[in-house]
Amino acid sequence: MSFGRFLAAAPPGGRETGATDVSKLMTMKDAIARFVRDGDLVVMEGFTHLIPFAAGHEIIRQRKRDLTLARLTPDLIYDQLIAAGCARRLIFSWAGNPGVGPLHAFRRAVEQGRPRPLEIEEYTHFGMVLRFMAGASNLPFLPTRNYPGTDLTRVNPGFKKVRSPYGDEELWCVPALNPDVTIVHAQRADADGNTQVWGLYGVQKEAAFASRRVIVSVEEVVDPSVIRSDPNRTLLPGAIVTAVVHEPFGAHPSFVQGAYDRDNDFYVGWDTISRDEAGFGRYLDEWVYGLPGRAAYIGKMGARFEELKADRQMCAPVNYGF
Amino acid sequence: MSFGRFLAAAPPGGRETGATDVSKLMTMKDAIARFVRDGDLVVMEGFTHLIPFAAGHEIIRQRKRDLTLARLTPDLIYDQLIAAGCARRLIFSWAGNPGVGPLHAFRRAVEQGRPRPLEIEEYTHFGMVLRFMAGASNLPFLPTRNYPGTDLTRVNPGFKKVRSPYGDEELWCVPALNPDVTIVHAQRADADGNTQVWGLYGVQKEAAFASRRVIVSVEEVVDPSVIRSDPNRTLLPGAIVTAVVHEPFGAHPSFVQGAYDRDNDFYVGWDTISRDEAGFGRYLDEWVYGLPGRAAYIGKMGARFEELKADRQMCAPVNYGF
Amino acid sequence: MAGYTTSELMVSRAAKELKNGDVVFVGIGVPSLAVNLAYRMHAPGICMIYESGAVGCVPKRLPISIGDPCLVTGSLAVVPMLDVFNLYLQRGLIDVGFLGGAQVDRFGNINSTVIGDYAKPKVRLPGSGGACEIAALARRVVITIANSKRTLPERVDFVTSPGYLRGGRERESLGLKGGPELVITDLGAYRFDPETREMVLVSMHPGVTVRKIKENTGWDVKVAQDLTETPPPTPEDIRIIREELDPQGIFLKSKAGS
Amino acid sequence: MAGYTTSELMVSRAAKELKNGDVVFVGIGVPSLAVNLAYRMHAPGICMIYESGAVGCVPKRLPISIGDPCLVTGSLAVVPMLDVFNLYLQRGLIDVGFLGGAQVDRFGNINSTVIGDYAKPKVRLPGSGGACEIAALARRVVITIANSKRTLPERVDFVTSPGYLRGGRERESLGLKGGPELVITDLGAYRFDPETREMVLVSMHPGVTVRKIKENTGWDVKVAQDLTETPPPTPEDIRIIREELDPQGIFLKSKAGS
Repeated sequence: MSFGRFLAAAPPGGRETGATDVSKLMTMKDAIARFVRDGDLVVMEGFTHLIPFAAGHEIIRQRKRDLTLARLTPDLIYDQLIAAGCARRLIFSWAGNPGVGPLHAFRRAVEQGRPRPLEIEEYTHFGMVLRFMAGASNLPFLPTRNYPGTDLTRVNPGFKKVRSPYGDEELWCVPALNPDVTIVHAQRADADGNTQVWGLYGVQKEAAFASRRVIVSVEEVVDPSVIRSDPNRTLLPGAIVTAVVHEPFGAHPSFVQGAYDRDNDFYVGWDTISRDEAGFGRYLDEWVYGLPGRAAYIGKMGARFEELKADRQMCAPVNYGF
Repeated sequence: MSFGRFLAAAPPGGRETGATDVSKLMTMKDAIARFVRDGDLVVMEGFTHLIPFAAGHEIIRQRKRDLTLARLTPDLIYDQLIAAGCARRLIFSWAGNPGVGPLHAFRRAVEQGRPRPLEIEEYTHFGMVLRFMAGASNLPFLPTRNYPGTDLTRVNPGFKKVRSPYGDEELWCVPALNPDVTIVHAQRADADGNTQVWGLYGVQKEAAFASRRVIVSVEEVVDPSVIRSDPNRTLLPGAIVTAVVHEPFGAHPSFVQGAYDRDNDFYVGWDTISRDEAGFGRYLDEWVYGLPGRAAYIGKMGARFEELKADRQMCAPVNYGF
Repeated sequence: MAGYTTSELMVSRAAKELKNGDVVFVGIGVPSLAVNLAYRMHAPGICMIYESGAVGCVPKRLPISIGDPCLVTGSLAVVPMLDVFNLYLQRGLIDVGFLGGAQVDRFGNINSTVIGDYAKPKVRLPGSGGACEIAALARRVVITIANSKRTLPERVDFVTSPGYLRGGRERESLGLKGGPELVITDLGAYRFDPETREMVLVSMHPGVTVRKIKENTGWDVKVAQDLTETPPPTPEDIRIIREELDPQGIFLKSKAGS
Repeated sequence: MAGYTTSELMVSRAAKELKNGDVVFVGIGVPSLAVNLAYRMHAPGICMIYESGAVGCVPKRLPISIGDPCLVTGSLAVVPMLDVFNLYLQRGLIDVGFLGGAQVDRFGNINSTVIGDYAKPKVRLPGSGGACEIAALARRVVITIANSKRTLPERVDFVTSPGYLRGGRERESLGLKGGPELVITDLGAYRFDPETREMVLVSMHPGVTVRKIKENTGWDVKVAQDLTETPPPTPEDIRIIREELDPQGIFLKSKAGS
């Protein structure tokens, strides 16, 4: 059940998966080494929830370069990638430390070109969602009633108008976005990448379907029978997933509904850490370059993870019988 | 939590709900009497699954007239409405008795104008889904890569072309469809109409959001705490629901995942019943006009419902704690 | 004759067209039996998708409609129809779509809308359903239909689902990829000439003659130089169809299904 | 001063703007506190929606971001962001959206993108997020911002989120409905003239003078004939804010939030 054969050859909506007879289950190190390439258009999605930080750290560790990073909210994950010099270009809609303040590395790159200049391509949340949806639907664009009067359409030539063939209305459109690779974190998947998510959905489904390659990291790798017990819960079919990484706590400092809470102290503390390049460098040395992977990161965090663990509040189960 | 106030005034995408201080919970008789009007554009959705037959029978019983009926697969439910003389126009994409053969009342109306002529407006499944989605998104149209070469675009002026502002491509478009009333059946809802569905989703969500009024009939009315225990399961928010009807077995002869199986003998038998107008008339007299409502229908079916009851196959529950 | 029915032969032939790993848009009847046969024989990695939204189905009984509850129970995913069409079909994820119809013509165009004029039809058929988009957007299309002058006319009365239109490069020129690859009838199997895009007879079922084919086709159909006999279903094919897939003989007795 | 802070006054004033039954697009900080205060006081039928996809939230703690897990647990629905924007916001289901920004101008346009030139900004701000679409597509918009010549210039450096643009009928002529209805600052509250669409001071907070307002506004702001004093928060308002909504004083101590 792999689309590798034909999709590898189909630009720009193409899609690649690993060889069909090899397991998709691999380490984060292998997944990033094999499926994220210098110069790629990379999307790491998750709106507040399920942000794939472990994958972001591995990209930094492997010193990937010249990436175009796309994401609604660059958040700390892209701030770190920008500070580490991985990014050449950023496609986004809201660049801040949510609930705390600005993203300092982002601002240094845009305002001062440090550590390297960062090209920006700016939409809005709705615009980014529609760009992913257009890409996922193999359409060149999607229209919206949004955008009359905003200066965003003046500074970004990506916005274009279309006249409705059903009357005189003109609508603004956004162009499809088809990433080379999309990385998402989820509660659980089976070894083939059939992936289930609950809580906030964000735009992970649309970004993944729009993408040539998809890496999924999960809190738990489960038997297919767990997935099959609740098929409406499946967000991504294994058919579009290239690699599956078992990475518990892979979303810290963001959260995973039902597993662990957001580490808000980390978000608040980040404002100080990231305020100057030296502080940023020390963080990366200690927590990214200085560690081999997520397991070591968890060990180093120590008891903190215990404090973040979620309470138990189970849903009412439903009957799928016939 | 009602959109009634402003939406009643907003054509063509407007929306009406009942008075905000009156319960939405009512009998099918009241819901159809109050919210389905002669001449309305009515949608009763549910793709094979969850077809709102109890509501269809009540519309026949109340002798609503001049309806425009829209639905991907008219199925037996619209065949009955057509035979009963309720319909003036049909918007659809596949008119057959699934797995059995043709819809005889539909064919009589189209081929011979009996019991009255039926105007038809014909799309495809994808086109109907996009029409509802455009309506639900308050857009005049949506584009697709479908339709080059088909004669459907030649006979239906509803299809129009748009040139992509991102390159030279021309794409076919379908126009938004905004029903006066959409009726769906579901496994469960709370008294405010927060409605949960599992199994096949069809296009109920898109049709309901596109609609001015929404009637939901359910197998079970539950406490809001059941809905709130699994918010990802909610297909429709109470905010867009006008009326909630408790109507167990309201989808027979179609099925409800986890509750009862499709009554295939009925579908097969229908081919004989509906083959001539006399047979059809006898069916309507005995099972629709001759009964006051669904409870009587269930009583008359007798042991048949026991045979159709679903086996138990519960999903693995998930944790929503934090 | 020979221990198998024509329907079983068609199912067996269609199953052979499926590769392991194919993502298949499944219909009811011959397609459903063919996909399930392939899944049990040579293609355990096949992924069944139904336009009703069920993905990765493992039906425990023969589905009696494309929205049968047995397609949901134990499937890998159930998705809204909007996703089926946008994210799977239009995105290019469907390898094989099965289609039938009332008429198929010389260039693989399919009619399931009307016999006669659209405004005043002699026979009103069910219409496209999802057929038009499957024909337009799946990578390969396999067609099953009866072999007669009525069902295989030179030109369909109405193009519901585009094949190669009037042949040659016309389909491509309109931006459509893929197209019909194989037509299986009760008499033989046909493929499409890579240049002219015309249907060509490539195999005849056991006992059928070219003359019988020509008498039952609406134009002077071309015959492949390497014309073969359609291989009959193996005993194992027949056993699986009769004992596992359709023990009640529902589809193999009837002609219905969609 | 008088037993309440300016932030508490702003929260209380914003809460009064909400009607029972309103469907409100909630942000973090003042908007979140205001909606939760209204919900506990006079509007138990209010429906909170967050752009993260949580609908009908009943947060058990003060949400620290618009995607806080406490918004999910026990909510009525959680939907994809595509649905939030298409089916709720663009469809016209959102009564009230709260917005802030770095600058708000005379006609209610909001800048949260850059100070200075876009290509060479003096200060790069976070950008629109969902603000542009809320400003364009919600029925009513309530703005909260500090009152200074820097934050209330005559014309914003960049229109991130459209208000009445250059006033008069310009917003309408572009097909946009709704628009900003109320601006709440640390000094007073403003509404928009129905003809010119210019911001007009309608109430001053206790102790504030017209002169202070004029000294801290970037243009010669008009004053309503029936100018009033903003009603201070009631003791019950203050109790709820301090004891129930923000017991740790997270937002009322800081200026952050989005």
